[in-house]
This record gives sequence, structure tokens and C-alpha cells, in this order.
Amino acid sequence: MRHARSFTAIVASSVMLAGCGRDMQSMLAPKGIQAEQIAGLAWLLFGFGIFVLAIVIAATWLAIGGSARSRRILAQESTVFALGIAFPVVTLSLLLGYGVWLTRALLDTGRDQNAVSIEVVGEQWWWRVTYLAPGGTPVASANEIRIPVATPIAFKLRAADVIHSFWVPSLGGKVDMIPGRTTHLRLTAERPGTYRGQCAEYCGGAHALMALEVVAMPASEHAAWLQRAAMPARAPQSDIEQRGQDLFLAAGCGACHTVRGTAAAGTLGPDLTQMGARRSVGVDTMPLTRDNVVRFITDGQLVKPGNLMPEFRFLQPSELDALAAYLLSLKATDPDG
Amino acid sequence: MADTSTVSSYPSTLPRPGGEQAALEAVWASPRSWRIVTDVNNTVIGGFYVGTAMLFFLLAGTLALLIRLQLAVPSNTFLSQETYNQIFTMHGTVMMFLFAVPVVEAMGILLLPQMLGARDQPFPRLGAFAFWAYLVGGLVFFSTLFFDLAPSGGWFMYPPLTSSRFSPNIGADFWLLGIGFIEISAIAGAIEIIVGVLRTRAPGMTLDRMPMFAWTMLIFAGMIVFAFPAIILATILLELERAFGWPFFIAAKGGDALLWQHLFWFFGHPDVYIIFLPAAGMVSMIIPTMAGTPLVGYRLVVVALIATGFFSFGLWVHHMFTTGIPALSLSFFSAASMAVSLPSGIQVFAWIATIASGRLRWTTPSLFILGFLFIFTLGGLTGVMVAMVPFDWQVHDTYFVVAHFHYVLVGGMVFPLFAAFHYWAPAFSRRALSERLGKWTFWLMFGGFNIAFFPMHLTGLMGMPRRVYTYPAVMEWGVLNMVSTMGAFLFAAGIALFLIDLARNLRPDASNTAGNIWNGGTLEWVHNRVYGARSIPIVTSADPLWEQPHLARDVDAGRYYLPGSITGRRETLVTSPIEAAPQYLLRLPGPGWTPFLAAIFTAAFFMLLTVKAVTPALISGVLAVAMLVVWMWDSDPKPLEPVDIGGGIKLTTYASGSLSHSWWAMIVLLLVTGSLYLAYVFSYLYLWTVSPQFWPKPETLAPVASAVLSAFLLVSGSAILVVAGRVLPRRSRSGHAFELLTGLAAAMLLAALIAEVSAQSQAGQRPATDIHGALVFTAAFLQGQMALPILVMAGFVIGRSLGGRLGLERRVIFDNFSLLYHYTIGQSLLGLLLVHGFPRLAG
Amino acid sequence: MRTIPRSRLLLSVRLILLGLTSIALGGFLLAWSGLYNVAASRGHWAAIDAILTFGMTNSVRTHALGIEARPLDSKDLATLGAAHFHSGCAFCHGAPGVPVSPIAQSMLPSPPDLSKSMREWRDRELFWIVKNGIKYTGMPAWVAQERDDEVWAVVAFLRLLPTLDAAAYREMALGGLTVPAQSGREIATTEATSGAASACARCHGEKQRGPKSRLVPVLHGQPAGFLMAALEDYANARRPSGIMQPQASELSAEDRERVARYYAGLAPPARPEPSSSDEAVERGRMLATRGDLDAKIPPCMDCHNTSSLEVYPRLAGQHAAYMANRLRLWRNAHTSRSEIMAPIARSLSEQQIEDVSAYFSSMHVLSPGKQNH
Amino acid sequence: MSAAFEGIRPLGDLLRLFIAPAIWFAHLGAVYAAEALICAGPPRSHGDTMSWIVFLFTAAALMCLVILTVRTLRPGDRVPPPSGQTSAWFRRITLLLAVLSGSGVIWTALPTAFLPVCSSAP
Repeated sequence: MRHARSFTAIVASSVMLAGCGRDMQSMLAPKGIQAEQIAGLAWLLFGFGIFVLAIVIAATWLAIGGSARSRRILAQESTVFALGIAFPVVTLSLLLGYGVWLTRALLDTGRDQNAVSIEVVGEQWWWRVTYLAPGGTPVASANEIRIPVATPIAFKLRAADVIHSFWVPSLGGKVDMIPGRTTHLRLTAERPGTYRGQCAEYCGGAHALMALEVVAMPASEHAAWLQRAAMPARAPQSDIEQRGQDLFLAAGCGACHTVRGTAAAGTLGPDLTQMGARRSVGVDTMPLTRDNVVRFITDGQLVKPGNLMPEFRFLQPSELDALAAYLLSLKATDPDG
Repeated sequence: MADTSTVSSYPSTLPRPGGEQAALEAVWASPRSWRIVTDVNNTVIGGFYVGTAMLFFLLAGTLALLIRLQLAVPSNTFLSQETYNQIFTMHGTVMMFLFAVPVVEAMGILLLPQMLGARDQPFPRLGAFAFWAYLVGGLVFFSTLFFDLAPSGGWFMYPPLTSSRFSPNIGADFWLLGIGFIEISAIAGAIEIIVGVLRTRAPGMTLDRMPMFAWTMLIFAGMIVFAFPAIILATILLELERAFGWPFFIAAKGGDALLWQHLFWFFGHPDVYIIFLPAAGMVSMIIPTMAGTPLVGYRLVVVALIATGFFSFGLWVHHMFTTGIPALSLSFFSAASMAVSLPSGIQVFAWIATIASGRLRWTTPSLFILGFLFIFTLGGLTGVMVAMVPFDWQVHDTYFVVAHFHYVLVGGMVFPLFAAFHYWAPAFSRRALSERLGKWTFWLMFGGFNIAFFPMHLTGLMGMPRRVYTYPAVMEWGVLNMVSTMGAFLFAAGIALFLIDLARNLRPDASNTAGNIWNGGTLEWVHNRVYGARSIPIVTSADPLWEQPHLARDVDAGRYYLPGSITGRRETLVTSPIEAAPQYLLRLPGPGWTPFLAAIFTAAFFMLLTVKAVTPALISGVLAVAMLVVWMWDSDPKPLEPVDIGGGIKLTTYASGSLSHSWWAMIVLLLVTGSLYLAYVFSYLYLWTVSPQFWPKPETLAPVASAVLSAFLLVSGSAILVVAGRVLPRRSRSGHAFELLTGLAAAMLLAALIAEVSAQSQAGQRPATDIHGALVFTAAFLQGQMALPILVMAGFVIGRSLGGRLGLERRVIFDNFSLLYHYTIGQSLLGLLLVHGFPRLAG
Repeated sequence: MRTIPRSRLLLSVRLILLGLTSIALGGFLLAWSGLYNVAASRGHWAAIDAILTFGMTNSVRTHALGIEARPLDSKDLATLGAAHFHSGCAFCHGAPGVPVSPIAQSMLPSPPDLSKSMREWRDRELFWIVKNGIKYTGMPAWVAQERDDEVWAVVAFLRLLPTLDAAAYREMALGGLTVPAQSGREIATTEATSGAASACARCHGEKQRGPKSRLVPVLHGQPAGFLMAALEDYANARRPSGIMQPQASELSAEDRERVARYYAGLAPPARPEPSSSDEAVERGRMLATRGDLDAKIPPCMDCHNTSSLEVYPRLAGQHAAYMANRLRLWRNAHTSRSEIMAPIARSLSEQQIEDVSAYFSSMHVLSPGKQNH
Repeated sequence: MSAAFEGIRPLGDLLRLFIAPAIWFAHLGAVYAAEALICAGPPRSHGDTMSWIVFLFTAAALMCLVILTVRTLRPGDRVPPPSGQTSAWFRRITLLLAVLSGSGVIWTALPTAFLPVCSSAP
């Protein structure tokens, strides 16, 4: 019963969440260089497929009801040889050549020194994001990746527990995250926007809910944002926020979560230093609102069954208010936030 | 041997002695009522087999409908997350392992003897065993779903998700042991089929006259022999990891998650063609009949089959395009994927050519064939697309792929299968299936299928990943998913209609069938009874019923070979593999409890092991072995005087050495174990390339001396057995030397194993500490896996020799034993070389 | 193999069916007529009684087959069992120095006086009886079916029972609690008796005195908030325990608060804790203060320190046996949504459970409200 | 007992069919293993090593196929098996398989011309 309710809530809220759904996660609406190259190949392949299918259908049609002459031709072994061996050898050679050439092209795309390097670690069932600024200190975040537009991004991909797969269709292909290995992926977003990604390798339990968002923003804005994001968390301003912070620490949230600048330095769960600046809570399952924050704290196992965070049922409404207020306040003031 | 003069002298016009047929009927009569479970005849077992496979098809299909219901609308709460994960895992697993492979194997068991003009499969009891094992194991495995014990790691069971850490409950163990066990039964069937096709064809049915279905089943079985061992090894490794912590897939200890994917897909990809080829064979049988003309390009089609058989083994990595392995490796397999599409092209156009050269009759089978042509071609084309590496980077693990392989598998296998049901029903049933209902069935299934699966291409391109139990409305995948769900139910309606048709018209009957209503040209269309045809004809063409006038009549009048039971037992002709020249008369076993009970106990052994009830498991294991021994005891009957099978041909009733059909079976079995071991060697070397730092320095290894000792023990064991073979003929005079030598040889093998294990533990190797230790002990484990049956067989050989059932001429049991023994010695030596030699080479 | 002629087969089948139906019909008629007397005052006919006892005995024997018994020689186990027996079982079954209540005596069947004699049951059979109770006898099932550990405690005590005299029993059941002789007025006006059946102190101890059984938690100096929450969970069955649920449900909210404050105010008892190996303690300390990233286990100390919320227990100086048992219960619990500890306990290994329990029990408690972490 | 070998010798014809595709598989396995080993070793510039290896393997594979073809076209000293028409049939099939395998081998080798060794990640 409450199960159903919480879900309808999620549906309702997630409608508010994203702008236009269809284009957020479609390889047919490419928004990055790599994605565009692959989309080009896709259309070529569709054309090829339709062409061959047409040939087969036509041949079958003629074979059944065609003129005696056409059927005599079709019935010859040489025809089988021509259509079954010669024709495929030619066309497939061309396709293979093009495919390999494109692979090469993709390997070279965005392979340059000043690529922005971001490490993403797949965990059941969320994404640990670390911005590896050259020289600067790494900035930890989670479930939302902000990248500068028209700049090659070099993703370092790792897995903490089981195999995951990092995939943002609007920007390019997917690469698996495999325990004990580090895989790489280069993407370049061409225009600003929010692109949805999703774990593409079945990783158990809530695999379906392991989504992420890539926010592509103008390079200048991104630099500014990253600078702010690197700073310690904003201190509580009102006393409700203060109570929230006290509660946050006393309730042991810091055992799993980090809020830079406070005693909370846990690394089991997502870093919450910038939580207030994110667009969603619970790994893109719900938009970031006070109610949803509270729901995740008290009913997290309904929102995302099997996730590691216990449900803090004992907290009183007033306490939850304070916690939510504090968490929502955790953001460096953000122009496009 | 069949010299031409006698061939031309056939069919003989002499009247047959009265009562001959009655005697034949009596010998082949099936047990009545519930004792039917003791029957071993291929017609009966084959029937059960097909029925059971279809039962699993319905069960897994029901799961598919549940999946479709859950995905019909966004954020649906019809199924819980865990339930959904279990259901999609079971859907895939049951469809692939309990339906697809078994059903084609079943069709082979059922059809081949009739097509080839044999009385039965060469190893009827093995076939029965395989079937019962599959039935029991399959049902237990499926019922885990009702106890919430079903695996939920996906049908591909990727570790580390399926490791004991991330899947602690026993669902995964059910998968590993249950499926591993069912694969063993599939392999048993494959051995049966290979020997059956190569050695029990009707005289004169040379390979180039063999029905295309037999060709496909031959390739099918051959592929099983090489593909299945890979996954059996994989399941062994994963179960060893789950049960004892041997870290094959744990990166921290030098294991690698990708090893599983290599092994799994080295089985998994050929498996697709293992499923498809027999279906293609059915098509190649049905089209000529429906078009009333021989298959055009028979030769090309055989080429296509063989090429597919090999090429499909070079594709496994194209399921791993997104794992970040070097792009060059990927493109090798991309190229291979191109190569494998050639044979399919050949077959498609050969079929079209056949249709063109004749006149296609608009029957239900024809409809299903045409539907197959369309769906399979489309699936093949999307297959070419996903074989393009960059494209696959996008669509891999999306609904596009789901659509692709359903087009290939359902189109390539289910549609031909239903064509086959409608086509061959009259050969086994008093009534044919209804043409009217059949056409409705087809249109429902064809329409439903395309409505269900075509939209999935789009949902995939729009970014919907596989194996998600829900999706947010905002993604706008809802409409397409709803359409897919409707299509799925339409498809289901078609299946339901088919069941009604079966209920109304299918009347299985061994003695009196609807007969050759399609005017088919191959031998299964002569009047077949439970023992096949009344007499076994000489075949002089690919479509004997078309080319040889009155063949059906003469066969049924018993005017050809083996018109009755000569030795008073069940018999069939063993012929040479290529020319099909009669070689000897094989006396077949009749009904008996042992195969049934052996299967029950084997199944019990595996299932009890899964639930960690070790003692009962061991008990049933022992019982299973006991049953096998009892079963084998009265096998290999004593040679008789040469007999006249008719047409002036005298044949021996016994053969040993390479002439014996059981020698061939043993060779195939050795191929199976051989490829299992090669898979292990691959794993060893592969893991070294991944984490060489875990390989110890040469000085810390077990001393060379220990390896030399084990090797010496092994070699001398081999030598001893050779001597035993020499002594065998003179058993009577040489006291019990033979028995002693045989026992000694077995003991040597065991001693070598013990020496190796102790040496390794002395050297401080432990299986659970790191990957090297695990691999070292796996070698020992595999050696033990061979040693165990060898000990049992040695005991059996000794027993038979003491029981006077082994001698100068009657020596097949010993021959097969020594084949297995010497092979095992070889494998163990290779193992020693690898385990002791490689680290010294590499370090 | 010879076969029975079909006709004879059919005949015998008919006979069998006929027999069965007549028996069923007869049974129904008997019940419907109401001739059989269900009065407890009357007792059963000897024959019926024999049959029932026979059936009961064998039912227990059969159903207990699957259960494998645990070692019961632990004193902790028996002491805990004794304490519960005193409040939960003695009323009907009596005990050394405790007569069976006359009300209980006039039940049918009248419950056996265990202080005098106990039937020959195997451990597993006793366990089964205590856990499941027995139909139509008034023997109730265990309140919390998921708490096998508690049931075993009672069995352990029952094994000891025959060896006990009145004094030894009282020592064990009252856990050394001395109940002052009560004035006539007290006896007349309070429900408190010398049995002190509902006294927390029998298990949990009081001033200066910790629990007798190491399977019982030390409540001294725990935050009142935590104690109240725990009692409330017991009272409305959110937290399963066949021992605590009955006790807590008898307390009003105010009582719970008062008793909570009482224990919260107590100074930690001096406890001779069997010192477990130092390595274990050290491993436990690492886990408690650092957690285990790889196993996804947070540091215990982040929630169980002095500045933590009132509703969290302080673990310093807790009994190792109790903690390990509790952690295992959490780890094996299936419905754990409201339990914060359950997911954490599930990722603990057996070793880690032992270690962390050893660590906390070894920790030195300065005084309530001042611990080092 | 002379019949003892009747069962096995003609099987040679059947096994010959498998040679060509087996060569194809061996070639694929060889180049794949070669790259796996090269990339497992210390990172150096293996570009040319790899292309040489592939070139050699491919040449070898094609050579074998040619030899097979020639041997099949001219049975040479092999005693003609009992039924001539059957073995003619086998020869044709062997040739066709050699052709298919050949194109397969070339396809496998093709990518080395374009792609660098050991570089993953688009």
C-alpha cells in the first residue's frame, strides 16, 4: 500500500525532474562528437539492413509467384553462390572496413593532453564521482557529473563491488566498470544541457535505478563551479540548519557520508558536501525536494530496495525537518542550480 | 560388406515367413501403463523428451508474460525488484538450457532413427538416462522459483555479482549445479546422436545422400562436444569459489571477472548456432517436400553447416565489446562475426532457390517457414549491426539487443520448430494437426512476435537498458513497451491455439500413423513403428521415396534387410561412417529400471549437494553409480555366430576395436573431456596474463623431483595397463595376473594424484589464498575427476573378468577402459607439465 | 511378474472406498450427536487418554527430528532460562519451593509439575515443545518464534532443574536479588510478592550488581532514551523476545520511563569479564573506530559514542556474549526494514562479530556519560 | 577382423572437410593470443611487432589453405576410396570450405592495417 504510494510519488516527481525525456538518453539524438559518429554509422547500417531485407523478400516473392524465367534463374546453384556468397563478401568487406576505420577514428577523437579527467566508480547502486583537477585537490561528488562543453573529457572508470557499465547515450558509447581493472572512456559534449545516463550492465538488486546525470555547462561556468565545489561545505546559517547539522553528526550519518569541513568524513556512501546543489536525491530516482529527502531517510528501502542506507524510522518529524533543511542548505551558491 | 551384386538383387520378392513380424513386434513391445518409464526406445523417450521440452517452453513463456506485464507501464509495482530479477534470470536460463537445446536434441532422438533407417539409437539406455536426468533436474530447478530460492544473477551469471559475497543465498548454487548437471545430460545425448548418425544409417545412405536434418544434428552434436565443456568448467570454477573460496574471479587475489565471460561466451555463442542449426535442418527437410523438389545446393548447404560449426566458435568476444579490451582484439571478432553470416546467407538463398525450382504448397509448415525466413533474416541483419564494434558500444545491453536475439532465436528456431511439429505430426500421430487451426496459430504467432519485438529495437535505441525491472515515465518508453506487451500476449494466444490443436488432433501411436500425407521423400515417411521400418532398405539417393519406386511398399513387406529379429533381441545394423556399408549386427538392450533410477539418483545427488545435505547426496551418488554398474553389467553381450540379415549378407554380431560403435562413443567422450581440460589450460594461461605477479618464484615452487615422481607413476601405470591388455587373451592360463595388473594401474593413477597434491601442499600452495594456488589445485581436482570413474571402471573390468564376461574376443569393455585410462594419463602429464613447468618458464 | 486379475483389483478398491466412507460418516455422527463429553472436570476415558498421549509423544518426536541441539552446558544460558521460567512457567509447572497453582492443577490435562518429575525428552524435543507449545493442553507457543536462542536458554535450565533444591532454584531464578520480607500492609496492598516475578533486577541486576548471565545486557548507565525506546519496542512487539515482551507489556509508559531513568542513573557494575585475546580486541578496535571499507561496514563508534543520539546504546563495557548474540540475530533476521543494525550486521563476518564484541566488552567504562572513543 | 579398419579409414574424407575451417580458427586464435600476450607484457611500442606477427600468421594460414586446395584437386597417390562419386563430392566441399575460410582469414587480418595495438577506450 505505502509501497504503491511512494512509487506514484516518484513517478509524479520524476516528471517534474527532467526536461524532455526522449532526447535525454537516446543514441538517435546525439549531443556529443562520439555519439554523432556512431549515430552516423547506425543510419548507414539501417540503410544496409533494409536493402538486404528487401532483396530477400523480393527473391522469396519471385521464387513463390514469380515468372517461370525469374524462378528458373533463382533456382540455379550459381544464383545461390552469387547472392549467398559473392554479394555478402563484397558488402560485408565494405562494412567491416568502414567499421574498423570508424573505431580508429573514435580511438583518436579527443585524445589530447588538456582533457579534463574525471574518475567514476560504480557501486551498488550509485556513482562515486571524483574530479581530478591537474595539480588541484580531487573534488568528490556523486551521481551527477558536471562537464565543460566542447572539451574532451577523459573518464577513468572503476568498480567497487560488481561489474557496472557507464553509459551516457547522448554523448557516446558505453564502457564496463570491472572490479580490479580501470577502463577508460572519452566523451565530448557539444552543447550545454543535461544528459541522462544509466548503468548498462546488470549489477543486481536496484540495477534499474542506477542512473546518473551529466550536466554540460560552458567551460567558464564549469571552472567557476568546480572552484566553488572544491570549497568546504557551507556552514549552517539558521538555527534549524544548525540543529540539522548537530543531528546529522549525532545520528552517525558521518559514518558513511562526508560533508567537507565537518566531522562527518565517512566514505561508504555518497559525498554530501554539495548535496543541496544536485538535481535529484536517491541516484536520480526523485527530484531534490524536502519531502523526497525525508522519504529517502525514512523509507529508503522503498525508494531503492536493497541500498545500503538503513531507514532512520525513529527520527521525529521535527528532527527530519531539521535534517532536510541542513542537507538542502549544503551547496555553494550556484548560478544555474 | 555390401557388394553391388547383392544390392542389385534387392528387393527380394520371396514371401516372408509367417510370424516373423509378430516376433519383431513382441521383441520391441513397449512396457504397459506406468512401467513405460522403464522403456528405452527412441520413439517413446523421444516423445517424452519433446513433450518435456515444450513444457519448459510454456513455463518460461509464462515468465516472459510476467516480465511484459511488469514493463507494460512505467514505474509499475506488479512485481517486486527481487521477484523480477529472479523471473528474468529464470526466463533466460530455462529458455536456453531447458528448452532450446533439449528440444532440438529431443527432435533428433525422435526423428533420426526413422530418417536413417535404424531401429533405434545406438545407446537406447543412455538416451533414456539423459532424458530422465533432464526431466527431474529441470523440474527441481524450475520449482526453486516457488520457494524464492531462484537465482537472480541473470542467465549469464556474471561474477562477482554471483559470488558468495554478493549472492549469498543458494539460488546461484542451484543454477551452477542444476545447469551443469543438465549440460551433462545434453552431452550424453550428443554422443548418442554422433554415433547414431555416423554408424547406424541404412545401407547405401552415403554421407552425400544423408537427410539434411541428420547433417545438422551431426554438426549440432559436434558443437556441443566442444562448446559445453567450457561452461561446465566455468560452473565448476565458480562453484569452487562459492563453496571453498578458491578465488578464480576475485581480483584482489589475482582472479579476474572476465575469465567467466570468456568461458561463458565460448559456450554461449556457439550455443546460439547449436540451437539454430537443427532448426535450419528441419527447414531443409520441409521446404523440398512442400515445394515437391529436391533441395537445391545440397552441397552448398553442407558447406554452410560445417562453416557455421567452426566460425561460431570464433565469436565469443563479440559479447564483450564493451569490457575495454583492446580495440584490435575486438575487431578480430568483429571480422569473425562477418564470416559467420556468410553460411546463413548461403542457406537462405539455397532455400529460396528450392522454393523457386518447385511449386510451394500453402500449408501451415510452409507458412511457418516463410515467417522464419523473414524474421530470421531481419535478426541476422541486426546481428551484422551489433557486430560493428562502435555501434555495439551504444546498443550493447539495451533492448535493441533483446530484440536482435529474440529475432534470431525465436525466428531461427521456434518458428521452424512449429513448422516441424505440423510437418512431422502425421509421422507419429493417427491424425495430422489441423491446417485451419495451424494457419491461425501461425498468423497469431507471427503478428504477435513482430508486434512484441520490433518496437524493442526502438526502445533500445532510445536508451532503455536490459534487465531493468522498472523505468521512469519521463523516459517516454511507455508506449512502445505497452505495444510490446500486447504483442507478447498475442503471441501467447497463438501458442494456446496450438495447444488446443494438439489436444484435439494429436493422437500419438507407434503402430498406426496418418502416414506420408505431404508426400515426403525421406525414410521417416515409410510406415514406421516403434522399431522404425519393418525392414531396412538400401538407399541409392537423397530422397529415396521419390527416386526408388515401391520402396515404401517393399520396406513394409519386409523385402529388405533385417525383416525380423534374428537373434531374438532388439537389433539394428551398424554401418560404416561414410559409405554406410553394413558392418555388424548390434544387439540393443530392452526396457529396464536402471537408466530411470540412475537418472533419479544422479539428479538427487546434485540437488541435495546444492542444499548442502552432503550425506544424503553422497548416498544417492553411490546409488547412482551402483545403478550404472548394474546397467553396464549385462551390456556387451557375448559374441554369436555370424548371422544372415537378408540379401545374402552375413554379418558378425560383435565388433571390438575401432569397428565397435562403443569405441566411437568413448572417443567422443574423450573429446569432451579433452576440451574441458583445454578450457582449463586456457584459464590458467589467461589468468597469468592478467595477474602474473601472483605466480611464485621458481625456487618457491614444489620441487621438480615431485613432478618427476608423479610422472613416473603415471607412465608406469600406462605401461602396466598395456601389459594387462597383452595378458587379457591368455587370462585362463595366467591366473589372476590380468585383474592384478588392472587394479595396479588404477592404483598408480591414484598414487600419482596423491603425490602431486601432497607435494603442492608441502610447497605451501593453498587453493584459497591466491589464484596460483587455486589453479594448481584445480589441475589436481580435474585429475581426480577422471580418477574417480577410472577406479569404478577398473573395479568393473576386474569384476567382469572374474565373472567370465571378458576375454580374447569379448573385450570392448576393457578396450574402452584403457582408452579412458591412457587418455587420463596423458591429461595428467600435460597438467604436471603446465603446473610445474610454466611458472619456471615464466618466472 | 504375476498380475492380479482386473476384476479382483476393482473389487478390493471398491471395498476400501466403502470402508473409508463409513468410518468418516461414523466420526461425523459422533461429533454431531455431541455424545462425547468435553468437560475438563471429567477427564478423558483411559483409552482415549492413552491414545492422545501416545499421539502427542510421537508427534513431538517426529517434528523434533530435524532440529540439531546446541551445547547447553553454559551457565549463562541456564541462568537466563531460570529467570524466565520463574515468571513464565512456574505458575503452571511449579518449581522447587514453588507449588503449582491450584488453578493450573485443574486444567485438563493438568500440567506436569516439573519440580517433581520430568518425562524423558531429548533436548531437541524439549526445544520443540517450548517453542511450539502443544495443542489442546494449554501449553502456549513461544511468544517470539524467531528467538530460538531464548528457547534454548529455557531448555538449558530444564536440564538443570532436577538437580536444584528450593534454595539453589531461588538463587538462580532471582539472580541473587534479595527481596526484603514484606509487611502485612505491603502484602495486602501491593501486588509485589516474594516471588518478584516481574523484577527487572532478577536478570539485569541493580546498584553495584550487573547481570548474572552474560547473555543479558548491562543496562547500567545506558541513555534513558534508548532504554525507553527498547521497552516500547518490546511492549508493542516491534522487537521480538519471548522474555522481554511479556515483561514490557505489563509496564505503563510512565513505568517504562521511570525504570529506564533508574538504570540510566546506575553506575556501571564491576564485571569480571573473561579477557579475550588481545589480537581479537585490537582487531575489534580497528573495526569499531575505522570500519571496514571493503566490506562496507561503517565504524561502530560513529553512532555508539557518548555524544551520539540518546536512542543509540553505549556499547563500552557491554557483555561480549550478549553483543555477539544480538549481532547474529540481526544478521539472520529476514524482515529488517526498521532495524538500522540489520544491514550492517549482515555484512559482518563471524570473526568480526567476535572481535568487535570482545573489543567493546574489554573497553573500560569510566562512568556513565564519560567514555573515551 | 580386416573389417576392423573399414570403420575408420574412409572417415579421413569427412575429417578433411574440417581442415580448412580449423585453419581459420587456428589463425584467429593465434593472432588474438599474440595480441593478448603482447599487451600483457611491459608497455612498449609494439605496433610493428604485431603487424609482422599478423602478417606471418596470415601468410602461413593462406599457404596451408592453398596446399590443401592443391592436394584436394590432385588426390595424388591416395588410393581412391570405394565409391568414387562420393569422394568427388567431398573434394568439392573441401574446396568451397577452403574458399570461405580463406576470406575469413583475410577478414581477420584486415583490421591490423587500421588499428593500433593494445589501445582500448574510444
